[in-house]
Amino acid sequence: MTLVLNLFSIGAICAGLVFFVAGTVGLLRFPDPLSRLHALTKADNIGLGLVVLGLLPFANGVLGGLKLMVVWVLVQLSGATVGQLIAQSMRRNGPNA
Amino acid sequence: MSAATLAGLTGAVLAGLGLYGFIIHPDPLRRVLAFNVLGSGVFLLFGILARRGAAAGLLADPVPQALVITGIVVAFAATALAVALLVRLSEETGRVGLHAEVPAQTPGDGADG
Amino acid sequence: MTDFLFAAAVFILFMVAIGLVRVLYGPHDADRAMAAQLFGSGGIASLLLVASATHVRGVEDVAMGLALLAAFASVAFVNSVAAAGDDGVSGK
Amino acid sequence: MIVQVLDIGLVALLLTLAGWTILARFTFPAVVSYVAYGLLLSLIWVRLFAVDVALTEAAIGGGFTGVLLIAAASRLRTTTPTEQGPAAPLRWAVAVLSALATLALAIVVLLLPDPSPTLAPQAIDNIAITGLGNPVTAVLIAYRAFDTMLEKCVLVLAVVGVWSVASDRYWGGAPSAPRAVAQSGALTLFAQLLPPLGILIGIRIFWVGADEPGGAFQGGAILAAMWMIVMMASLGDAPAISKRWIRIAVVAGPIVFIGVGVLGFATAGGFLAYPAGIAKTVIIFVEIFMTLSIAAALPMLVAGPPIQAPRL
Repeated sequence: MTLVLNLFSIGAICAGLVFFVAGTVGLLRFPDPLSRLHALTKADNIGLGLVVLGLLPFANGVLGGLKLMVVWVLVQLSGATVGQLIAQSMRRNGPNA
Repeated sequence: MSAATLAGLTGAVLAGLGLYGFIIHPDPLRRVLAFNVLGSGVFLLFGILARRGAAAGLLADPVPQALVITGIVVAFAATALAVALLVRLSEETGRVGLHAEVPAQTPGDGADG
Repeated sequence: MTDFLFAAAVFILFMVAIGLVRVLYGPHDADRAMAAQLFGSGGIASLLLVASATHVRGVEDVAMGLALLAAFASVAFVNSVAAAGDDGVSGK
Repeated sequence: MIVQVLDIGLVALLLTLAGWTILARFTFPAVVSYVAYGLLLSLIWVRLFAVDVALTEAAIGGGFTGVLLIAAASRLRTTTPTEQGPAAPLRWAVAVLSALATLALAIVVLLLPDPSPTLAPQAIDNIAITGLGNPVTAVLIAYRAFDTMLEKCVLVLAVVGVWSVASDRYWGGAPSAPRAVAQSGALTLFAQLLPPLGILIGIRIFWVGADEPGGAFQGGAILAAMWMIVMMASLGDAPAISKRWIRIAVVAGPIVFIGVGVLGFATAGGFLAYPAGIAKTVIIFVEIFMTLSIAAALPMLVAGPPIQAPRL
C-alpha cells in the first residue's frame, strides 16, 4: 500500500515538475508579453496543483491535507486574477505603462 | 559545513552588500532597499545563533527568534516612514535627491514648506 | 522518499530561478511582474515539498500566508501602472 | 547530500537576488528583485527551523513591503532623475570597506562557539507558568514583554510620523491606498473572495500562536492584508485620519499592554508581570488588542499620508 502511494506521489510530483519547466520555458522563449502571460498562468497553477496532489498522502492529518488544498486554491485564485489584471493593463497602457 | 554556518556566511555577505548599496546609491529609494538588505543580513546572523542554540528539545533558541520578529516589524515601520518622507519630498520639490544645496523649484505652497 | 522530495524542491527552485532572468532583462515591466508571480508559485511548491520532507510543524501555515499574499505585489504593480498611465508617463 | 544542494541553491539564489536589488541600473527591477528576495528569505527561515520568523517574513517581506515599495517606485519615477553616484575611486573604496565588513562578520560567524550559548532550556523550564506552548510567543509576550510593548509603540509612532508628513491642507483627510483608478471585474471578485478565507486564516494563526508557530503579529498582519486588498480594489476607501475609530484601533494594543503591565504591580508584584494561574487568559486578552492594532496600523503605514482635504 505504501509502495502504491509512494509511486502515486512520485508520479504526480514529477508531472508537476514538467509544468514548472513549461512555465519557465514559456516565460523565456515566447515572443511577446501576452503569450508569456498565457504560458505562465496555466503552468504554475497546474504544476502546483499536481505537487499538492502528490503530497496529500503525506499530509499531517485531515487538517494538514485541507491546508494543502487551501494553498492550491489561493494560488489558483491569485494566478487567475493577476493574469487578468496584467492582460487588461497591457491592453490599456501597453506592457511598460 | 552546516546549514546554519552557510546561512551565517550569507548573512555576512548580505550585510556587506547592503552597506555598499546604502553608501553609493544617490537615489534614496535604492538606499532604503539597500538598508533592508543590510538588515536582513543581520537578522540571518541572529538566525544562526538561534539554530546553533538548539537545546531542550527545541530546534532553535526562541530568544533570538523573538528578537528577529521584533526587528522585522520595526524595520518595516522605518521603511514605511522613509518612503512617506521620500514621496512627500518629491511632491514638494519635483526631485528625489538628498542634496540640500540644489534650490527647490517652486514648492507647492508656502504653508507646507 | 525524503530525498525525492528534496530533489523535487531543488528542481522547481532551479526552474523558477531561471525565469527570474526576466526580472532583470524585462524587457517590459509586465514581464518582471510575471516572473515574480511564477517565482511565487514555485517558491510555495518548494516550501510544501521541503515541509513534507522535514516534518517541521507549522510550515503549511507559512505556505498559506505566502499564498494569501501572492497576488499583492502584482496588484500594486497594475494599480500603479493605471495611475501613472493617466499622465501618459512611460519608460523605466 | 541533496539537502546540501538545496541549501547551497537557496543561498546562491538569495545572494543573486540581493545583488540585483543593489546593483540593478533601474529602480523597478531592483524592487521586484527585492520582493522575490523577501519570499526566498522565508524559505531560508524554514530551513533554519525558525517557523515563527518565516511566517513574519512571509507576511511583511512578501506582502506589505512589496506593495509599499512598488507603489513608491512608480510614484517616484515621474520625478526628474537624481544626481550622479560617486566617482569610480570612491566607489572602489566603498566596495573595499563593505568587503572588510563582510570579512569581519564572516570571521565572527566561524569563530563563534557551536553550539552557541542558549536560553532554550530556561525558556522551556518556565513556560508552564505562562500556560503557553510556543516558546517564541512566551519570549515575545512574557519573558521579553518589554521589547514587544516598545515595538508596538514604535508602530504607533511610525503611523503618527507617516500622517504628519501630510501637507497642512490635507491634515485630517483620508490617505489614498495604492488603489485601482477604476474598479475592475477580476480584482473586485478577488477582493470579495479572498477576505473571508484570509480572515479565517488570520484568526487561526493568531489563535494557534499560543502553542504553535503563529501569534498576534503574524495573524494581525494577515488580517491587515485583507483590509488592504479591499482598499486596493477600490471596494472601500481608506478612513480619514481624523476618524476616532481608526485612532483608537491603532493605539488600543499598546494602551492595553501598558495598562495590564501597570496592573502587574498590584496583582503580580512587577511591571508587565502576569498574575499566576490566569496568566494565559491575560496574555490572550492583551494579544487580541495587539492583533487589532497591528491590523489597523500596517495598512495605514502602506497607505501613506493623507492626500485628500478633510470633509467638514
